[in-house]
This record gives sequence, C-alpha cells and structure tokens, in this order.
Amino acid sequence: SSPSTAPAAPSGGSSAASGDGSFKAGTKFGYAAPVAAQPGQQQFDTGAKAASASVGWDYTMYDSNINPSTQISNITTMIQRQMNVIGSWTLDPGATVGIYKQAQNAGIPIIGVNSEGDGISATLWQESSTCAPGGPMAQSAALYAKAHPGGQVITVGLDGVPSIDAVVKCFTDAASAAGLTVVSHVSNTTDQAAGAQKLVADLLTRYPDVSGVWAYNDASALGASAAVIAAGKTVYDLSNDGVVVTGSNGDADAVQAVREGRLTGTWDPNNPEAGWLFVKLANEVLNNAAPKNTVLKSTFVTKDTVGQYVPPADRKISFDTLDYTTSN
Amino acid sequence: MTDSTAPFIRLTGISKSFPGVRALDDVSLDIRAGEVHSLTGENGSGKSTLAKIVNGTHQPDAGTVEIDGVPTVITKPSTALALGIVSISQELTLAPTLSVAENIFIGRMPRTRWGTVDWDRCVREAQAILDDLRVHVNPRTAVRDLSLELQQEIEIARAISTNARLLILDEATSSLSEAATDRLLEIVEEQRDRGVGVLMISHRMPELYRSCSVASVLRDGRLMGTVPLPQTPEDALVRLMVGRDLDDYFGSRDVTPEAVALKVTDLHTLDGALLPTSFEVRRGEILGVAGLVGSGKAELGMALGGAIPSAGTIEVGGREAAITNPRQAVDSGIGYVPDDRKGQAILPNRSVAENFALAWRGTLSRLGVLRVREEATLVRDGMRRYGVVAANENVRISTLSGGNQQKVVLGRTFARGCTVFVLSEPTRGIDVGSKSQVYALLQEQVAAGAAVVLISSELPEILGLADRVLVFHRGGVHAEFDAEGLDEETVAAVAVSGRPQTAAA
Amino acid sequence: MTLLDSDPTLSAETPPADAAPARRRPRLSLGRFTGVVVALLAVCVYLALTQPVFLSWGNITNIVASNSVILLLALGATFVIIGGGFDLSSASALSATGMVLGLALQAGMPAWVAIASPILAGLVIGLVQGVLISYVKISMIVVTLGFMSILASFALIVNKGATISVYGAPGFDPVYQFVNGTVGPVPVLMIFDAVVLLAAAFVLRYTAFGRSLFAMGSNPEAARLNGINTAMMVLFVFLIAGLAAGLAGLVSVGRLTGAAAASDPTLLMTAIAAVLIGGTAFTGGEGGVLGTMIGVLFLGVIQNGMTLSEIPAFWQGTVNGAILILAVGIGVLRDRGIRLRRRAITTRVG
Amino acid sequence: MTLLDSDPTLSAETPPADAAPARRRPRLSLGRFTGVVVALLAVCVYLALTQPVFLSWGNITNIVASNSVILLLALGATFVIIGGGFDLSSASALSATGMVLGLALQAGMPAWVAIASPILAGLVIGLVQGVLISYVKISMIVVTLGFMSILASFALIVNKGATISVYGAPGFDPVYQFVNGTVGPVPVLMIFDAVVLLAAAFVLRYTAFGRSLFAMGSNPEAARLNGINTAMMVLFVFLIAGLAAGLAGLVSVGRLTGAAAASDPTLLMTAIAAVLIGGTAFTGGEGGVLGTMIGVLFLGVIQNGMTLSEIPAFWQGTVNGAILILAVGIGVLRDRGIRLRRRAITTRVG
Ligand SMILES: Nc1ncnc2c1ncn2[C@@H]1O[C@H](COP(=O)(O)OP(=O)(O)OP(=O)(O)O)[C@@H](O)[C@H]1O
Ligand SMILES: Nc1ncnc2c1ncn2[C@@H]1O[C@H](COP(=O)(O)OP(=O)(O)OP(=O)(O)O)[C@@H](O)[C@H]1O
Ligand SMILES: [Mg+2]
Ligand SMILES: [Mg+2]
Repeated sequence: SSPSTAPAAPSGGSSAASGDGSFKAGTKFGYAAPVAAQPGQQQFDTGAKAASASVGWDYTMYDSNINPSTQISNITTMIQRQMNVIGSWTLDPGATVGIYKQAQNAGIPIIGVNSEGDGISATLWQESSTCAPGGPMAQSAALYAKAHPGGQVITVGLDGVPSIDAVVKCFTDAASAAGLTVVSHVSNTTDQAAGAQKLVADLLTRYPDVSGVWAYNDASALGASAAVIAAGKTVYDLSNDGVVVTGSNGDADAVQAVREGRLTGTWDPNNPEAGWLFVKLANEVLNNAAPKNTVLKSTFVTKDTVGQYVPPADRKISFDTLDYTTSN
Repeated sequence: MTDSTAPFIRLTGISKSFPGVRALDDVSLDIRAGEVHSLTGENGSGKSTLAKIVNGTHQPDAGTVEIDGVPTVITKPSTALALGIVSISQELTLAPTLSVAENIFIGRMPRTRWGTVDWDRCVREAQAILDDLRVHVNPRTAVRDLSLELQQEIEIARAISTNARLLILDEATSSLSEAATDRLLEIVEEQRDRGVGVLMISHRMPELYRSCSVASVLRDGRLMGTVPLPQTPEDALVRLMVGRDLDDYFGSRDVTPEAVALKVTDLHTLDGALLPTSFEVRRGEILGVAGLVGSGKAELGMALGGAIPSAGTIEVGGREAAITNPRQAVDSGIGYVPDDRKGQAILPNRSVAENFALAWRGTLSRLGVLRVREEATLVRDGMRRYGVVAANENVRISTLSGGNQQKVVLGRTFARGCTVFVLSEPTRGIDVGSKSQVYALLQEQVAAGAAVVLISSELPEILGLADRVLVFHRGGVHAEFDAEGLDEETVAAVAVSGRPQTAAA
Repeated sequence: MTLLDSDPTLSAETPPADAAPARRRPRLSLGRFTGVVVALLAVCVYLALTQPVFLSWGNITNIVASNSVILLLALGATFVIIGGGFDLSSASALSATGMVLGLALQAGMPAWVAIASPILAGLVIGLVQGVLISYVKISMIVVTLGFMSILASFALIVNKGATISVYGAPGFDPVYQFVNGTVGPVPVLMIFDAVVLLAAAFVLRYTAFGRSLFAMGSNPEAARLNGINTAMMVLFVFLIAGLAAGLAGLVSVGRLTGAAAASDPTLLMTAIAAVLIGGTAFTGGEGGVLGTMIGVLFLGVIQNGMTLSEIPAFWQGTVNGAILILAVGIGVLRDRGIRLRRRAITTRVG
Repeated sequence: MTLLDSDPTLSAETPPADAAPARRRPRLSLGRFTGVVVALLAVCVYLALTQPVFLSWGNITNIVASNSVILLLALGATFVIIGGGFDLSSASALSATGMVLGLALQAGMPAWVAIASPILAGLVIGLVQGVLISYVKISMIVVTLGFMSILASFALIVNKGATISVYGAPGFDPVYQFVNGTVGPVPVLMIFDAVVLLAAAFVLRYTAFGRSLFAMGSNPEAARLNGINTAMMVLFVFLIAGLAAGLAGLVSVGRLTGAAAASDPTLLMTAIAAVLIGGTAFTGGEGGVLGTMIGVLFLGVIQNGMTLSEIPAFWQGTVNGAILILAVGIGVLRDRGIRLRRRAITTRVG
C-alpha cells in the first residue's frame, strides 16, 4: 500500500508504518499535553520535538491547560488534522474513553503518557509515577525511615486525581512498612506552593514533632519546606537531623533547593528523555511492535547525587541513551 | 358615578416610626372618590410616609386602613395596585435602562393573543398616552437619556394610564414647568370628574387652590387639621403648616449691583440644546432664567456648572474660565446646584454630614488630611442654619425627606461662599416655610456680593427674587425683562411662543 | 436576528427626525455589540487566512461543541445579571449536577431518569438558593458564595473526588448521542444550543417574566412599586440558573463520557466574562442573550485560534488579554463600574 | 478600634434616647459586622475548646502570616470596590510583581532595589490600568479582565513557567527577615499588617481622598459635579490596588523563598469574598478596611481550624459554605445584589 498518497482519507495509524521498524518521514504525531505551562512538560515537549526532528516527523503539542474538556477538543482537532498517531497524558481517565474510541474508529492509535486504560494502545511511564516494590516510593520511604526511624510523617497530596492518589498510597504503604507513622494527610487543592505552605504551617503547630513531610510534586514540597523553615526547623540534608522533605518533578528550583539544603530530595522523572522515548514508542506502535508498558528510569536527586545532575537543556540524548524497561 | 360622600379610603390612627423619628403620629384621614384631597405640611412632616403607607411601601406601626368600608391590610405595592391605588412617588421610580414605552407599562405589558408581549401595541399605546399628555418624546428612547422633567412626565403618563381609583401625586409637579403643571392639573381634574379620588401632595399653593377641595395639614407627623379649599385663606393654611405667619416671603436686599461677576459670551452646546447665549450678571444681582421644559434653560445651568461640554466664553470675576468639567467650574468660583437631586446631587448611602461636607473637601483639609472636628462643628451649624430635620447628622441622607435633602444640597453650596451661584430649581420640594428661609439665605449671599443665576420653573419665585429675567425658548434667549413690574403672563407668553405678547396679539 | 436582540427598544435605529434634531453620530445597527463583533470578525478573517482548517466544518462544530457548557452557564448568568444579581455558584453547580447524572448512570438507571436527574438537581439547587435569598433573606453574595463551596464539595464527596466513568453505563448511550451525535452534518448539540438560545431570547423579549426581569435589574424599587413580585422573580431567576447548570452538567458528562468531580477553575470566570463582553452590564437591566452568544464565540474562537496557530502556552494569556483590550475595549462597550453618566435632552415640548 | 471603622455613620451607636421614641431593635455597636464577628467568635470558641493548639501564640502568628497576602489583596480590592469599581487582575498582578522581585534577586540586585522592584512594578501595573480606564476610557471590566490574562501570562513567560528560587540570592535576606522575622515574640509581618491596616483606615476616614472615594462610589455624578476629578480618582485607586499587589508579591516571595510563576487560582475569589463578607458592598460607596480585616480573619480562621481538625479535604467546602451561610447570612449583612429590603412587619394596635 502507499498510504502517503491518500491523504484525504482519515488515514489509519498503521498506514504510516514503514514495516521495517524504521521511522517514516512525514508521520504526523500529535500530543495532548496536560498543561504546557509546567517546566517539566516543556522539557518533555523539547525532547519529543528534538526526537521527531531527528527522524523527520511532524510533531505538534496541544495544550489542555489542566482542563479535561479542552483536552477532548484538542484530540478532536488532532483527529480532524488526520494525525497518524496521538499521544495523550490523560487528565481525567474517566473522561477520555469516548474521544479515544473516536480516535480508534478513525484508525489512529493512542499512546498514553503515565496513563492507561480503555483505548490506549501502549503506555509510557515515568518511574516516579509508578509503584513497584523497591521502586521510587519505597526508596523515598526508606530515606525517611533512615533519617528518623519510627518518625511521624505528613503527606501532601491532591485528592481525587487518580494518578496522584495512587502515588500517595504507594508512599503511605511503603512508609508504614518501613516503621513510620503517617500522622496526617492533606490535600493541596491549589496545586501551588503557597497552598502547601499554608497547610503544612497549620499542621506543624499541631504536630510540632514531625520528622518528615512528603509531597506529590516539587511545588508542594517547596511550600512545605518554606513552612518547615519558617517554623524554625531545618530540613534534612542527609547529614543533619532536620525534617525530611521530598518532592517529585526535578524542577530547576527544586534541584536548586536540594543544593541549598532546603529540600532533602526530588525525583527527577527525566522529562527530555521521556520525550525521546515517547517518539520511539509511537513508532513502535505504528509498527505494531510496542510493548504494553514502557517504564523510563527516574533519578532521585539528593545532596549526594546533585553533583552529577545535568540540567535538562544540557543533556545529550539520542534513541540509544534511553534507560528503560518494558513489560506486557 | 360613585357617591361622593362615602370615603374610598379611610385611615384611622395611623402611626409610623423610623429609627430616631416618629414620622406619623395618630393620623386619621378620609379620601373620597371624585375629590382632590391635598396633603400639605413642612418638609419631614410625614406626607410621603403617609402616601407610602397607602401604596403598600410601608406598614403602619399602628392604625387601620379601610377601603370602601372594609378593613384592609396593604402589605405590598402589588396589593395596592390591585385595589386601584396608583401613586407617583416623590423620588422617581423609573427603570432607567428601559424605553419610555416599557416604563409606562412596567408590570403590565400588553399581551398578544398567545400571551406574549405585544411590542407593537406597547409602543402604539404609549405613543397615544404621550400624545394625550402632549409630551413629545419618542417612546423608544431609553429613559436614562431623558431630562428630569421628561422623566417626571413619563411617571405621570404611567400613573394616569392605569384605571386608578385613587391617584396619589407626591410632589408630581415639582419637576414640571408651569405649562406642564397646567396640563397635569387638567388631567387630574378630568380624572376627578370621572370619580377617581386624588391625594395631592404639593408645596405649591396655587395648585392646591386651583384643584383641591380639601386640605389636610401635617406637622411633625401629627394631623393639624383638615380644612376646606379654597375657602380657607392662604395665610391661614400656611399658619397651620408652619405654626407661624410668613411675612416678607421673598425677603429683600439692599445692594446696588456692582462689578460684573459673570460674563457669558456665545455659550452653546454642540448638540443644539443650548444655542449661543450671551449675558452678564453683576455682584449683588439675581438673574432669573425662565422657560419651558427643554427650552435650554437647564442646559445653561449644566454648561455653567461644567456638567456638560460647551463652547463659548465664560468670565468669572473678570477672568476667563475655561469650563470643560465641573472641577473647573468649582475652581473658578461657580457654585452649581443641579436640578436632579437624586441623580446628580446626593450621595444616597452616605451620611448627612458627609453630604454636607462634600463641597468642603478642599477648604477643610490640609495636605489632604481632613480636619474632622472642625467639619463636625460646621456640619451641625449648617444643619441648624438651613433647618435640616434629621435624627442626627450621621443618618443616611436617603432616610431624610425630599425637602430636607434639598436643604443639605443648597446648604453645602451656599457655605462654600462662591462668586457666582448657578441654581437650577433650587427650591424644588421645599416647603413654604423653609422656602422663605432659603430665600432669606439667598438674599444674604447676594447682599454679601454674590451673583446668582436662578433657573426656575416657578415664575413667582423668579419674579419675587430676580432683578432681571431671561426667557428661553427652543434653546435660545427670546426675551430679557427687567423684573420690576413684570408679570407672569408676559414671561409665559414668550416661554410658550418665543415672542412677546404684544407681537403675538 | 431581531428575535435574539432582547432589548428591541434600545437598539432601535435613530428615532424620527423630530425627536432628535441635533443627533450627530449615526449608529450601526449592531449597537452595543459593534466592538466585539468587529473584533470577532477580524480574528475570524485572520484565522481563515492563516489556518485553512479554521473554516472547516469539523473545526466549526468543534468550536460549538467545546463551548456549549460555557454557553449554557453564561446564559444562566445572563438572566441573573440582567436581573441585577450575581451568581458565584454556577460552575460548582455544574460539577454537582454532573455528578448526579454520573451516579444515576452508575446505578444503572434508565436513560430518561438519568437525563432528568441533573436537570432536576439543577432546579433543586436553584430553588434552595432562591428561597434562601428571597424568603430567608440572606444576602445573595453570601448564599451563592456558600453554595459555590458546598456544591464543589458535594461533587468531590459523592465519589471520593474521582471521576465517575459512565461510558459503559446502560443509560449512557442516549446522553452520548445527544452530545456527540449529528443530524446529517449538523451536530445535535448545535441544534440544541440554537434552540436554547432562541428560547432564552424569547423569554427575555416576549414574556412578562422577561420584561419584569429587566425592570427589576434596572430599578428594583420601581419594579416592586409597579406590582412586580421581586422575591418571586429572584426565585425564578435562580431556577433558570439552576436549569442552565443542570443542562450544562448533562452536556459536560456527555462530552467527557464521565462525571468529573472537580471542574475547571476558570469556568465561572469565563462564563461571566462572556456575559460582560456581550454587553450585559453588572448594574442590571440591560443586555441579552445575543450578546452572550457573541461573547462566548469570541472567547471560544480566540482559544481555538491560539491552539490552531500553536501559540506557545505562556503567550496565550497575553494574546487573549491584548485582543480583548485592544479590539473590544476601544469599541462600544461602556463601563458600568465607575460610570460617568451624561444626560442629554433628546426632545422638547412644543 | 474607632479609627479602623471607616464608616462611622453606619455603625453609630443608638441615637440619643429622645430622638428614638419608638426604636425597637437595639443594635450592637458592631453594626454591620455583628453577623461575621459573632460567627468568628463562635468558631474561635469551638476551636479553642476542641484544638488546644488553636490559641497558642504560634498558631495565631501562623494564621496572621498565612493570610497576609490575602489581606493585602483584599485591602486593595476594598478601595476599588468602595469607589464603585471592580478589579479582576489583582491575583495575576501578585504573580507578576513576585516574578519581578524574583528576577531582581536572581540578577543579584542589592536588597533595597529588589524590595522596591515589586512595589514599583505594582504601581506601574496600576498606572497603566488606570490610564486605560480613565483616559483611554476603556471599560473597567475589559481592562482588568485583559490584565488578568496578560499579567498571568507575563509571570509565566519571564522564567518559562518555572519558579525562581531566590533563597541563596545575595539580596534575599532582608526580604526573608521582613516576612519571617520577629520583634520579640511579635512577627514583623504582623506589625506590618497592622501598620498597613491603620494607614488604609486613616486614608479612608481622615483624608480628602478617602472622602472623595466614598462619594464617587456612592454617586459618581454627584461627586463629579462637586469638583471631584473622578478620572484621577480611578487612576489613584488603581495605583493603590497595584501597590497592594506589589506588597503582596513581596510577602509571597519572602514566604515561599521563591517567586512562583503561577498563583493559587482561588486567590482572587478569596480576597473578594473577604471584602464582601466584611460588609463592603459591590454597589460602592460603603464599607471599610476593618470589615475586610474581619472577613480575611473569618476565612483564615475557618481554614486553619479545618486543617487543625483534619476535616477531609472533600468536606471542607461544605463546612466552609455552611458556616458562611448559617452564621454570616442570618446576621446583619445586607444584600447589595438584588436587594429586597425587609419591611418591618410589626403588630398593629386596635
Ligand atoms: N426610610 C426611612 N428611614 C428613616 N427615616 C425615614 C424614612 N423615611 C422617612 N423618614 C423620616 O420620616 C420623616 C417623615 O418623612 P417624609 O418623607 O414622610 O416627609 P415629607 O412630609 O414627605 O417631607 P417632604 O416635604 O420633604 O417630602 C422624616 O423625618 C424622615 O427623615
Ligand atoms: N454632554 C452632552 N452635552 C450635550 N449633549 C449631549 C451630551 N451628551 C450627549 N448628548 C446628546 O445626547 C444624545 C445622546 O448621546 P449619547 O452620547 O448618550 O449617545 P447615544 O446616541 O445614546 O449612543 P451611545 O450611548 O450608544 O454611545 C445625543 O444627541 C448627544 O448629542
Ligand atoms: Mg415627601
Ligand atoms: Mg446613550
């Protein structure tokens, strides 16, 4: 078949495949990003853009700006533009089934980023959002337990977001297993540092003896850190007896905070690498050779490892440097 | 026709208090069908409150209301309307964003067969009612674009287009010129002859004597008496109202006009409402300005006060004043009192004190900081001097009676000591006793060297106070008279036709 | 067109010559919409030239579908604002009614019960708010602010903050068809939007209720004195707002194929912005649904255009704000906040 | 206390006995705040009993510190709303001025330049908005809505959406000390808040500007005709709002030890809610900063109490909304939206 000569028909995703596993130039790849305004998403986008450019793909990101309805609009637009393959970081898995079905009916496969479920052909996971024994959350819990064995921990989540709830539960279970007590859990409904700071500041008056605050992302972790410091405490930096505060995202300001001893650690999900792997996975899907799950390794940035940290913009990445595992 | 002896409505022992004020105290009153019943009294004596009890706005604290002999509780305005009680309130109650036609039919829009609003009929019938009243206004115009006088006429149009059994006119004529008042009174008489009862509240004596057959007088919330008209002589009625005789009503001053205080050359507005106008007023002189609604006399005031843009030159005290906004008017020594009290003069949700002090911000502050103690003293003085009746100076001005609000507005302007006062309908809504007081204060300002432009629809006031009179017609001055020996007919003839009587005859 | 213009008497062409002898500025018949409409057209022309896909039928239906929820909320807000009020609870009411639909579908209710449920829920929400305001006489701001919290909280509580996925529910298919189906090339939702718009315009212009609403918004005291039962009116207005939120909940669930517990935090603001851009003033007593529709389209087209033009996320706010200020602001819209009124005498008595 | 009450006429004690022969309901001297204050006290008593830590000095200073940003924004909004206006841009202005401070610190500016920078930025933001409204005569809603977008976008653009970490910046220490330092047991921020409150109350009550502001909000035309330059006043009001946003930006960065590119989406609403709960009415011309302070405290204490009591996140909205409606609503607050004035129904004699 010569699919590229029939652009008028809503072309099936597999029709863009070259058959031999190599990349077919001109493939149209759309990505429904959850919120493009976040630094991590930009790094992901930069990675995916660079990877696409290297193989001659036509890649476009559509911003949902954390609005599930916008995400659906955007996927509608992508279907209209006859993408060959669509990637989506599902904002609300309960809300996207219908539109994913529409894409499938148009013959366009969907790749999930940190999301799975009905209509998703293959998923790219960042390790820090998964929950495997001995995985990132277990490692985090171990750090909290090592700093203050049997200590009290507060968790900061964003309740109701399934992916975040899952990570919170993962950490909570691991912490209990490690002999810690989770004394309180709060939901940072603002999703911003300022909101987390208020909540943690309030809780610190009630639980003055907490040994750790765990947060689902870096903004919340930095808010918690500011509250801890304002309460006259220090933050654990692997060598003192301060309060352990960790986040996740590997944001520049979080890495900076680790360097300055204001944050114990942050999980860097390696966003640019994820962008590259995303394109690789998309190609595998088009070639019907994709595993169900692909998990990209995350890196825990702490005082010990921050020296080796390379800012995303300076990383040299190619399809061959990616560190990941697959499963079906 | 209804038996004219049976009262349509009988009020017995009505009392009503507001925080700090006993507005009505044991008032009993009958209003008969086919009778025009006048309700008079000083400002704040409780007239509007009584009207509002009858139209369902207020509930009495004590007393009963009987309609056609049946005790009735009027809990809300719609109840009153259903009983055929229709009122024109002292403060305009129009919907400013809606059209004239719609305002006439608020709450009772004409319907089509299918129950939908019939716009054609709405406009057509509104037009007919307006034509009847000889008000030439496009029924599609938004009410907020109309002058106060026209708005008042719209209220009247609305009231008389209902099938009222009792018509309450609370100072309905206060914003009308003589001609319009004349027409209104004709209509009132027409309604009366059809068996409608009318409760007419007014401070204008000639109106009462023309149309009313009985007058009830309130003072401090108490009924002082109900007397037959026109049998009761005017001075007796006034004595009943104010408790004393009014001598030297308009007052007098003993000054010879000196230097020119205000010189106006070719003043006009761009929309043609005011055609190029030139005149002078000297210190110690009062220039009266007469004319019908829409004759441009109101615009003259607005232009001098900086309220609307204008072209031409204005000199105050020999110096040219470029008046493009009100601030420049204030700065160049013009004290302007607009005719629309509610819309342009008072701060409804601020206190009497603050309303007074509004004009004094400049003089009563140093480096922007107010001298509050001094201000409080001045306010209390002012209230006493201008006879403002209020529980205290800290109540909202909107709780004051209309006349008392007007006194605050006048008082604050007089207290500023301007070179020129431009007063548009300054005594609108003020009772006869207080009017006499206001005139005395005005005379005092003039005697002290102020020049006054007195724009008024009340010819007696103009003739009684002014040295010279300008008569406006269709945007321009059509005659200038020396007030000495001038009579109302002469002025009215020019106002109506634009030509002096002799030429018309 | 004329039907949609809810305030015919004000958008009338220049009055007869005798009434306005010195009228100078001839007015476009678009009246108060001129600014927005010109801006909207300019944006459309630009997009049509630069983004061929913009004018495709698919994109047009996409814009309509994406903005139906906002349109419904904005229509509800139009009624409230015309009546001189303010409703802060509408976006939360959308979440709550959506969750009710989600629960109904999850519980396996038949389609018609499910479809009725968010609408009923919306009416109940409106009723309770209306009663609290009109009869218990609690401040409207306090009630709607309180309900904003309570309803958002309700939506979170009922399914522990998670979205209820209804795609496979037995009763969902009719809902899905309603929101995503087409009649020929025309989406059902587009027809529905048009019908709702026409109905709203009709109510505002041709019913006693509509006119009383304008009167109340313009001057509540005048309305009351002329026998309008303002307490009842407020209750009705909130019933309408609740109905709008219920319909919006239905459309939202149909579109998302799930009932989301949390709603877009910018939804309330966007709906109100659309109403205001459409010339309905905060001060009440003026405006209409045609304007609201234009406002929704304006915001929706700009959003769509920015996505199509791939304007970077960070810059979208700047583009959005600048278009609003430059194009709309310099147009005809008049401010209602601090208004410097001018009064003019438009006619004289002969 | 009396100084803070910017509206003496409304909270006046009962008038002299002779003037009030028939006065029925004696009023507490708290006047229009009675409802909120009673509710606030009730909540405080409940929390003091159930959460021993609530009344600890540490928790009290924590409440003050946590709510300083909102207090500053709410004070700015109080001025705007008293003047009859409405500002939608304040939360975005906070982000923008915070980012300016972040950039200044990142660039290694000396502390005093850095501290001045958000304040200057706030003033510039206010100036531009004021000029657009007053002199270019664009609608206030359109301008502030536009700036809401533009400023949020600006905050994202300048550091590509990332937070600027300023902890290690050479000029940061004074900022940090200002926001987190104490004088004896009293936080500097608490003293600062008190000073700002007193200054705002003084301006409103004892200056010609304050008077003019109330006048303009009450009746812009009357204000204008009495020589108040309303255009200039609007400009000033927006300068004040900008100044408040700048100070809020300073406090926010000091507290978070970083300049966040995105702000809490509920911030604008919370600030406006505090103003309205505090009795400043949308219709303009009344209200004051004492009420706003009470409103901020009310919301802040409830939030703190819910966190301390570990009320689940999903339920917090319900608790919040219910307290608001029950406690405040039934109190003295009067509605400004569609106002249905209560006529006292008193028993009749005879
Ligand atoms: N809503 C109110 N609240 C408080 N006091 C009021 C209210 N309405 C009227 N009053 C007071 O009741 C008294 C009677 O007022 P009312 O308006 O009836 O006087 P009036 O006779 O109509 O005077 P005017 O001739 O000036 O119109 C006044 O002292 C007034 O201040
Ligand atoms: N300050 C003024 N001085 C004199 N005449 C005025 C003034 N303002 C308005 N007019 C006149 O009043 C009429 C209505 O003017 P306005 O400026 O309200 O315009 P409009 O036609 O109502 O249009 P829009 O309000 O939609 O801009 C016009 O005839 C105008 O010339
Ligand atoms: Mg009266
Ligand atoms: Mg106009």
